[in-house]
Amino acid sequence: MSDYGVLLVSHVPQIVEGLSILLREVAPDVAITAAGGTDDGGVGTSFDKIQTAVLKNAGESLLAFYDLGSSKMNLDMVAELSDKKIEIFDTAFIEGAYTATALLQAKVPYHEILKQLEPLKVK
Amino acid sequence: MSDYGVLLVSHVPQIVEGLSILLREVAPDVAITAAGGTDDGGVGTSFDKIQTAVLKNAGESLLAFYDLGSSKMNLDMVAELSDKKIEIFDTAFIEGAYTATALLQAKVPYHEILKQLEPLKVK
Amino acid sequence: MLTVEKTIRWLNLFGQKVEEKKVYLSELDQAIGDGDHGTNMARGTAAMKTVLEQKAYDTVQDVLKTAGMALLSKIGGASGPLYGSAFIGMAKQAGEGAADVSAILEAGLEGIRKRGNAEAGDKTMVDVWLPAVDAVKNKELSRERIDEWVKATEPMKAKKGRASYLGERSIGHMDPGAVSSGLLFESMIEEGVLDE
Amino acid sequence: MLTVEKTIRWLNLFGQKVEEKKVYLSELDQAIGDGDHGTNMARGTAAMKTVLEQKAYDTVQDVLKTAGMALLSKIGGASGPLYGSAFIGMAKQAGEGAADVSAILEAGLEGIRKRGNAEAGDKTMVDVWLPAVDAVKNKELSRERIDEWVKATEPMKAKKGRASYLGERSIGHMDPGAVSSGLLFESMIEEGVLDE
Ligand SMILES: Nc1ncnc2c1ncn2[C@@H]1O[C@H](COP(=O)(O)OP(=O)(O)O)[C@@H](O)[C@H]1O
Ligand SMILES: Nc1ncnc2c1ncn2[C@@H]1O[C@H](COP(=O)(O)OP(=O)(O)O)[C@@H](O)[C@H]1O
Ligand SMILES: [Mg+2]
Ligand SMILES: [Mg+2]
Ligand SMILES: [Mg+2]
Ligand SMILES: [Mg+2]
Repeated sequence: MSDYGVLLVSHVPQIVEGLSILLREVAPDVAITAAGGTDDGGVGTSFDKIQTAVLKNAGESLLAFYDLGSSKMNLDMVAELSDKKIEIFDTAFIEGAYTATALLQAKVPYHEILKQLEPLKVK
Repeated sequence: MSDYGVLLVSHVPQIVEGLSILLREVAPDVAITAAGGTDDGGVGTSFDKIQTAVLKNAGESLLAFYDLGSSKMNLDMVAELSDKKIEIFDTAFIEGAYTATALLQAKVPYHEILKQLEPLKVK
Repeated sequence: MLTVEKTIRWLNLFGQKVEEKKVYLSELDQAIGDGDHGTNMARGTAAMKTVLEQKAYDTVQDVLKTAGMALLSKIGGASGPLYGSAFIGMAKQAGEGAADVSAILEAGLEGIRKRGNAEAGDKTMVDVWLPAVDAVKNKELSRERIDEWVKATEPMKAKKGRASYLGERSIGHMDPGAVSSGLLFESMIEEGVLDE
Repeated sequence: MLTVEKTIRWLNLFGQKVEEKKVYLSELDQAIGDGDHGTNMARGTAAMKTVLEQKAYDTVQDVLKTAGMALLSKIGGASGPLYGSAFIGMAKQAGEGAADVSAILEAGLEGIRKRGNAEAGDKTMVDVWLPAVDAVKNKELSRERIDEWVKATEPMKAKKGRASYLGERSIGHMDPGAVSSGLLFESMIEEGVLDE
């Protein structure tokens, strides 16, 4: 298991469920955890769900991806309070997460992954 | 009902289900249809599902968004064979679809929507 | 100055106003967002009320921090981390002394700005917090002025949050977060938090 | 030259080879993609076999078109629209006359390139189709040469498809679509499609 993990945060549970399926297919060895929707499964983001997803992730250093700006604010707060190093990427959500995860699976070094994520920045 | 509709194509059924939920919340009046996964619900894209999503969409002119390159190729083929005008956007999937749908709901003119989608191009 | 009791009364009145205006707040959000600001805020303030009733609090800091964590956890929208950061910031400042309400509110504003990076004029809750904090400092906060700041978000073009996706089309609607923040400051006045 | 029968035999042999190499094709795809190229192709060619058995065909064009639609509909991956476009392109050209196999294959290659925009050296099926079409034109297609082109994709860096996400890490693995395309051309030789 690599010491990097991937954290996915979305407003809707189904989006991150589906994205996790897509990513696991290309990266069976990468630690991927996700938080989608509010505590009661509605549209929004949940600080608690994100915190749980951080704890459950086997990675010590997390690459985090989110859909809309408000999930980023929740992610930020979790990141500030967490012991893990959490890097939040302002990239296209699905495309950025896919790229990072595929590269982690291929054991590409972190600084090289950062470079490949750069052009996917849209936020 | 506007004559524009939004078409979503993804490799995983859950991704477009979830994205549709996100979009309907901000754009209850926009026609949104989606195709996710292969015919048997696996990871991939289905020409037939896309064709059905095009037909079911109440819009005459469709703004289409996709996750990975291979869904674009299927979309392309459907677009060539369809009577509807289908514009495929190489934008960040979720962010592009969200932007376009929110602007359609707000009755922003098409050329203005194109302008706002431009910086979201990542493919 | 803030005392434990006054703070709790303030926050409960805020929650009550949010509950009363729930539908209105969501309608405002429907126009330029996703239509959930009222339900978000009502869910958050209801959770806040519950935790504030659950035990006795010794310090204002403790009350504000508990309220902030409840709002953060339960609101579920952008306003969750924003109100959460405001209250957590206020709690930290209250730890330095609960007498200086103006400094406490200033710390709340700082929390919001740090979290959301919004500037004055971006059509967000900051457009109420910013002048309100200033007015408290100068002892001139009033209901009328709060209403003015809230209404002043109507002609603004949104630069932050979901409304910013609409560009020009966000003009002509009041910002829901500005309205809910207005309720927070109104409640302060009504509960005498600002009285010496 | 292509006849209805020869075309069907060719395609069925291709399907048989794909089925035999299913696991291998998916393993290749696991290294630089998502590991489904074998199951994708097998699903597509099985569907193709079924439709080709369902009725009698009058023209080569009709056979190729039916095969193309089956592959397009059933493969489910990038190779679906690519093989689909190849066969639909070949069908169109066969409508102009089924004698000129070289022109038909050229139209297939055009279909793939139009659909996927891949160039020579991008580490895709194009890296087999391109030299193969050329060799057919010069009557020098052979099993050995096909193997060479397929193997030549190993040191290439992928520029298209899922493998392109891996950049440098795509080097050192054969392209699965090149391998499956190799099977298509091998089947042509074995079924005598290229004999006068
Ligand atoms: N970056 C930001 N800075 C300050 N306030 C913001 C920011 N983004 C959004 N807001 C405020 O949040 C309000 C919307 O809250 P809410 O509807 O609960 O969240 P969401 O937009 O996630 O549905 C807006 O009206 C605005 O006042
Ligand atoms: N743009 C393209 N042009 C030509 N061939 C491509 C292109 N993209 C992918 N391919 C081919 O498709 C093959 C992968 O097919 P497959 O695994 O069935 O689809 P997917 O990548 O969607 O899972 C690659 O090995 C490559 O040969
Ligand atoms: Mg909202
Ligand atoms: Mg919301
Ligand atoms: Mg594949
Ligand atoms: Mg696939």
